[in-house]
Amino acid sequence: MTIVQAINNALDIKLAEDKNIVIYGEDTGFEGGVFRVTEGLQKKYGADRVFDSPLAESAIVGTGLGMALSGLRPVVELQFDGFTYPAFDQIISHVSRMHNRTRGKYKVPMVIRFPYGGGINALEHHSESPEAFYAHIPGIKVVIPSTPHDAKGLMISAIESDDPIIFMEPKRIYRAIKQEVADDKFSIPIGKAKVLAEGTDVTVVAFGAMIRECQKALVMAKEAGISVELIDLRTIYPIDKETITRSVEKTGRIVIVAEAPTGFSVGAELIAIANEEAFLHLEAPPKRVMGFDTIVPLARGEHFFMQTPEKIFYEIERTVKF
Amino acid sequence: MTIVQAINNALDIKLAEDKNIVIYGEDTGFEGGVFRVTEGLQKKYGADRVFDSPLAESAIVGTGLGMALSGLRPVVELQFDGFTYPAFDQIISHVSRMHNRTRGKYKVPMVIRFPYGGGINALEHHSESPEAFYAHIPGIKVVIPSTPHDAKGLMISAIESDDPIIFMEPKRIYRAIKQEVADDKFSIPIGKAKVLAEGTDVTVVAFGAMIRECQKALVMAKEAGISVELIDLRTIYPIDKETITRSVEKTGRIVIVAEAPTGFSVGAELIAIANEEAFLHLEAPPKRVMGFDTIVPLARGEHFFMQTPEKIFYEIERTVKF
Amino acid sequence: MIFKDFDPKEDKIFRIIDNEGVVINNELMPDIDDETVVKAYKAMLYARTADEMAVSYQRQGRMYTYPPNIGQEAISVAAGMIIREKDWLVPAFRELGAWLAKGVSLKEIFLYYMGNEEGSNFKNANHMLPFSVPIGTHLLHAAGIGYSINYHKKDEVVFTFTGDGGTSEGDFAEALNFAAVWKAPVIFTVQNNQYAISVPVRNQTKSINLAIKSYAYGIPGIKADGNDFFAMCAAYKQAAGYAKAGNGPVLIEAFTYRKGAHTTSDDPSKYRSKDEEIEGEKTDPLKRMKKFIDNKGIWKEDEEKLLEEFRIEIDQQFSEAENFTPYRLEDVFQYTYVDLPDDLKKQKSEYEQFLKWKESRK
Amino acid sequence: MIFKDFDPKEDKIFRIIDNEGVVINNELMPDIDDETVVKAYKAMLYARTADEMAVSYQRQGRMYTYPPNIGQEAISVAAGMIIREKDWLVPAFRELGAWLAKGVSLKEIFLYYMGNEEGSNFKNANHMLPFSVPIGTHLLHAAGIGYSINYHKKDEVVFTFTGDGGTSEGDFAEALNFAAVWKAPVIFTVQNNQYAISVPVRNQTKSINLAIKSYAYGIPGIKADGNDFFAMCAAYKQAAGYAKAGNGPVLIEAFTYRKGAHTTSDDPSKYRSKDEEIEGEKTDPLKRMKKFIDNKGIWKEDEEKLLEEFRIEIDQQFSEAENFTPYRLEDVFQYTYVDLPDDLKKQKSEYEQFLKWKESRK
Ligand SMILES: Cc1ncc(C[n+]2csc(CCOP(=O)(O)OP(=O)(O)O)c2C)c(N)n1
Ligand SMILES: Cc1ncc(C[n+]2csc(CCOP(=O)(O)OP(=O)(O)O)c2C)c(N)n1
Ligand SMILES: [Mg+2]
Ligand SMILES: [Mg+2]
Repeated sequence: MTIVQAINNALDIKLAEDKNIVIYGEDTGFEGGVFRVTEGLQKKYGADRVFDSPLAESAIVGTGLGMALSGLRPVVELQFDGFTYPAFDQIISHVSRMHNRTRGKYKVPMVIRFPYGGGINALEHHSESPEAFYAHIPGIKVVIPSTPHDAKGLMISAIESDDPIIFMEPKRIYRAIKQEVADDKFSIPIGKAKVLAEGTDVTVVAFGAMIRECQKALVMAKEAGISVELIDLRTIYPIDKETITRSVEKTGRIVIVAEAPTGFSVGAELIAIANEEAFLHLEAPPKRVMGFDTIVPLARGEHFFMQTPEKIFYEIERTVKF
Repeated sequence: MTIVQAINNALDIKLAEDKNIVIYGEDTGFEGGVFRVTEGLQKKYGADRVFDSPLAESAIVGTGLGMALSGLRPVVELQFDGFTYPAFDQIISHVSRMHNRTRGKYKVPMVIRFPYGGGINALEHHSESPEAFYAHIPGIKVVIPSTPHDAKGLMISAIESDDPIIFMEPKRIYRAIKQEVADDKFSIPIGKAKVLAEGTDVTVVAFGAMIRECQKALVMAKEAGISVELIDLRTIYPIDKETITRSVEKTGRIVIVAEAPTGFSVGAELIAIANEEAFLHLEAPPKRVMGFDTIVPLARGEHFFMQTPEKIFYEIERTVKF
Repeated sequence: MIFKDFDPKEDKIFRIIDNEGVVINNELMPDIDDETVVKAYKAMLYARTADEMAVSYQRQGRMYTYPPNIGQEAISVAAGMIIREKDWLVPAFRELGAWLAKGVSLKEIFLYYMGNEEGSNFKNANHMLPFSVPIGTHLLHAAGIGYSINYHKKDEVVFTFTGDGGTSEGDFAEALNFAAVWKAPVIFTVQNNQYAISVPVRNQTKSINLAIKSYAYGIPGIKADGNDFFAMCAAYKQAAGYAKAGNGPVLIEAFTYRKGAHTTSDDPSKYRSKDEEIEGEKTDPLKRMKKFIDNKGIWKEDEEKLLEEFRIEIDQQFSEAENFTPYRLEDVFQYTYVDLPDDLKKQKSEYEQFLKWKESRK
Repeated sequence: MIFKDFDPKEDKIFRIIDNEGVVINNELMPDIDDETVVKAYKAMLYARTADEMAVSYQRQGRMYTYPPNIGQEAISVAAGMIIREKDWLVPAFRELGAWLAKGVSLKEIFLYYMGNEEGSNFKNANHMLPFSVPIGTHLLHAAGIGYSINYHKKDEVVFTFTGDGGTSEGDFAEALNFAAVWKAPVIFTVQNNQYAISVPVRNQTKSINLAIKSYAYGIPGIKADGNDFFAMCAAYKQAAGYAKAGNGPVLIEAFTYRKGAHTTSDDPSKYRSKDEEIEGEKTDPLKRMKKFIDNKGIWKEDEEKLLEEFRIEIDQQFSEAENFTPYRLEDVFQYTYVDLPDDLKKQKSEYEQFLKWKESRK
């Protein structure tokens, strides 16, 4: 399965299981979404469960919240990372707070899913990595898978969560990775990172499409005699401090790889965590291998902005040699 | 002057000087704003220059951008921190990008100002510190004064900037601090922090209303024999790495005090900077003295969430004793 | 249908009684028995008394900023008469009469305005959301709930409210549009009290009235006299019937006047004239209703005595709110998530350590 | 005024020529000389040719995703005839004819769709903003520019565009409202091509048409046949006159049909029928215009030859775009700020170090 198929499969399983799940968004119903993640689901479950909404992101999220408060479990789609911002107010002012505001009277079992990240030669606003914005909002959880297997397991958990989930899908690898994924229902816990490769010299933390780039960099590192521990964050918030701390205690070094601009980012948070939790173990300055603090360039300039295996290796090596 | 008066004075000076400056927002014109920051300006400069807008934040910012592209220099007011989010899309998708998108053909000389922060026993959405969201957006600058003097000088700079500025006003101390402020025009550069107190044991970085709390904590620290260097950040982005680095090199310790939730915050960025720029000088884990990663509690619970001199001192002491 | 007869395009206003309490539109007078009329009047009186006391509590520093409903009581009391237990109420923050009808206690309301989230738990109010502070945003929640109702084929209606200022927010437009497309059973009321804080409605929009905004969404709209309890009742009855029959949403502009300040932090004398306020006084919904009742002679009780009873009861509720369990540290954390992250548990225990340290220094 | 005669409430459509190019409304036929008519037809032909070639370049992998205008040419060519150098154009992304009229070169357009920001500098287009990708958002910029125009008492008008889908966004409502309140000289055109990607307009809104959304803002609205060049010209002429006279904004629904795919990434056969497409073909604006011209016999040139000239010229522009200076590292940084922070300078120089290292490894 690809990531697209794995998410489709997770949605399919949950739709079959729970009549209260509805799915909607722009082009999400009849056509199955511009990336075809929801393809076939309207036909299978009907247009009252899987449907197209009018073109308005604030409304997609805001009405989804209303549904979640009245017995449904909506899984709404926003078409691209750069078009999640009109819904920002609904997410921060209401989705994340209704449980707290009502002192637990209402829960918000809702998933907001969208493709994110660069590398597909897209137009402006189609290549953004807004995870830091969402991770800074108390009351929501932010999940990012990096493989078809994880995409399925995490999506099942996201739908079953009684807390609202932002589910960001690495569009660059939507179809790039094929993997055997179990047909049955299984879930992967939210809030737990995964150690993808054990190593002793340096900890590399990444997520989403950057995992694949890191894995390539690991090959280069191995050739250079560097032993890298690679951690897939899987959940941006709540961040798995334990796994990170354990690894940094072992390696003494941390390199964070992500697509977003560097400043005020998930990278900054990971450095803070490494300091707060494993200060005495740090042997070299933590390093953020992330985008410039510029606007994501259009396709022709994107290669400068994106993290490549070579660049990741370069920074790993510098960190280890420090 | 109070901060309210100082900003009013800065606006007054610039309105008199430059016919292309216009000011508007909800209740900003006739009434002079709910905090009276623009009081008297409509009377003095006319209702085409200082006016009330309909109630729509996306429109306030979006139309402001249109004005900035066509010869005006708008200074728009958003009524409260928690009501800036409907304008988030306009800020991140357009205000911050028009200069880049048109390869310099258009500039965006525009100020978006709003009161922020807690401690005034307000309703929900009236006590937030969203600086990390705005600082993570490439293409804008984020400024926060902590005194009447700074408010005036920074506002003058903000209005004169050809880059769009987010100007956050610490509402808790809007009228709490009175200061002699020069009547004439003067400006304070954006992007430069200010060392408010020199010290050798630990660097405390703060901004806005937290400066006053830190100053009180410094008195306690002095009594305890701790020498604190206090830095007022003044600008959140571009952050003054040099001043911070120089200080941390000297003290080996950094404590960051701010009102926002801890995770993925300006505090995280400052820790990252301390690591990236002064790693070998760090003698204790950097510490964030910031809000919980919870929704800001309503007035009755806010004292738990807010940073007090005592709490700041407590963390300073722990950091120094590490 | 009155929505047809009072086409917003002609800018007519739907009214049943005049300022003297005289029925001027007998034909459309809703069928309400005398007892119910008196009950409604009492509800309006109760709401006004509560508001006046709230303002005074606030002045005494015993409560924080409070937005009174004074002058607008007929609207939400009428809504409260029509709304059923199973119907949904998605409020803004100026519909006291409807909240009370739904089962919210004044104690809760006071507690909320004392700065405690417990005040928006609304223990005895079924199907009601908390107050919504960000203008217009909650209208989308109402539309979503409407979708749920249709989906589950339930016999429920959503009542939701915003102000005249709220019609300028994008979310207002999106909510009406989604509700219309979904044929969601939602009654949108715009309480046009002619001001958004200091900004008069003429600076808010150039549409001839606010009801006509319904045209943009292909739904019925009506401009009704919001200070006329009977007109509001009739409008709500028809709207609820229309929605229940599966026809979708309607928009009701309830034309009224905010007699008091925007909130206790506001001073309307800065932006409106005494003359205007005196003019506004004439349409006071309580006075009109009282005149109607007096004209009909259907109520013999001593109003002063009743008010005294109200005051005692309201004060009792206020006391209960004042004596509510103090806010605890765990109240900050407990409800941020259903499944609380370890991180937050740690932040809490670290804070407890700080409190211990603090205690130890005394 | 045609806006009065064609009240959107009656859902009439303003049309001058029928599908056979026959004038059916002589009275309202705008006064356009034959030469101009031919010029307009050529502009439409040019736009279509450019679109067809763009689609084919994209298929060859020489350009990225591209949104063609095919079927909608009459609208933006008509706008382009009325818009003056000093007027403002605030585009969405499907108004090729108007961009070209404003002075944008195909080279720039191609460059943009090759993924280079230099393509939206529009060196020779005065008073024009870049394409706006986030739907509806730019309408607010148009309203703000309208304010500037009034403020500076300039004789300028703003032309801005969105699609049928765009009318659902909150920013659409806010923009029309602000423009109306400010009496800003803005002509809002909704190109109703009946689809927002795969979503038909009937799922977008329940209003009887899109022009009627003007009611919500108290401004004139008209539904015009967007495939009728003459109707669009007449509508723009009146709208521009109205705006220039200080009356404020108008809303024009240009009813059309998106003959092609949404973009080159889209496959409309997934969501619409062949029959529908054949039906759509009948209203093709170029065919109608050509029939009009043929009926009148005002053009003798060889169309095939003209097309060949167009193709050569377009290909030339495409080549220029393809051979544009390669994207440099400094292009990423240079325009993020007017006053570039040191931090960004450092990020750039660190990247240069990386490039050196990379080079050294070869
Ligand atoms: C999104 C948002 N922006 C601004 C505010 C601040 N504010 C609170 S009430 C108000 C005016 C509301 O006016 P209206 O909708 O007419 O309701 P009314 O207060 O008159 O009942 C404003 C601007 C807010 N609460 N939410
Ligand atoms: C805010 C936003 N949401 C979603 C999209 C993705 N998107 C691009 S075009 C489009 C449909 C637009 O439809 P319409 O407004 O009718 O214009 P058309 O493409 O038909 O010209 C969508 C949903 C976007 N560009 N911006
Ligand atoms: Mg109002
Ligand atoms: Mg369309």
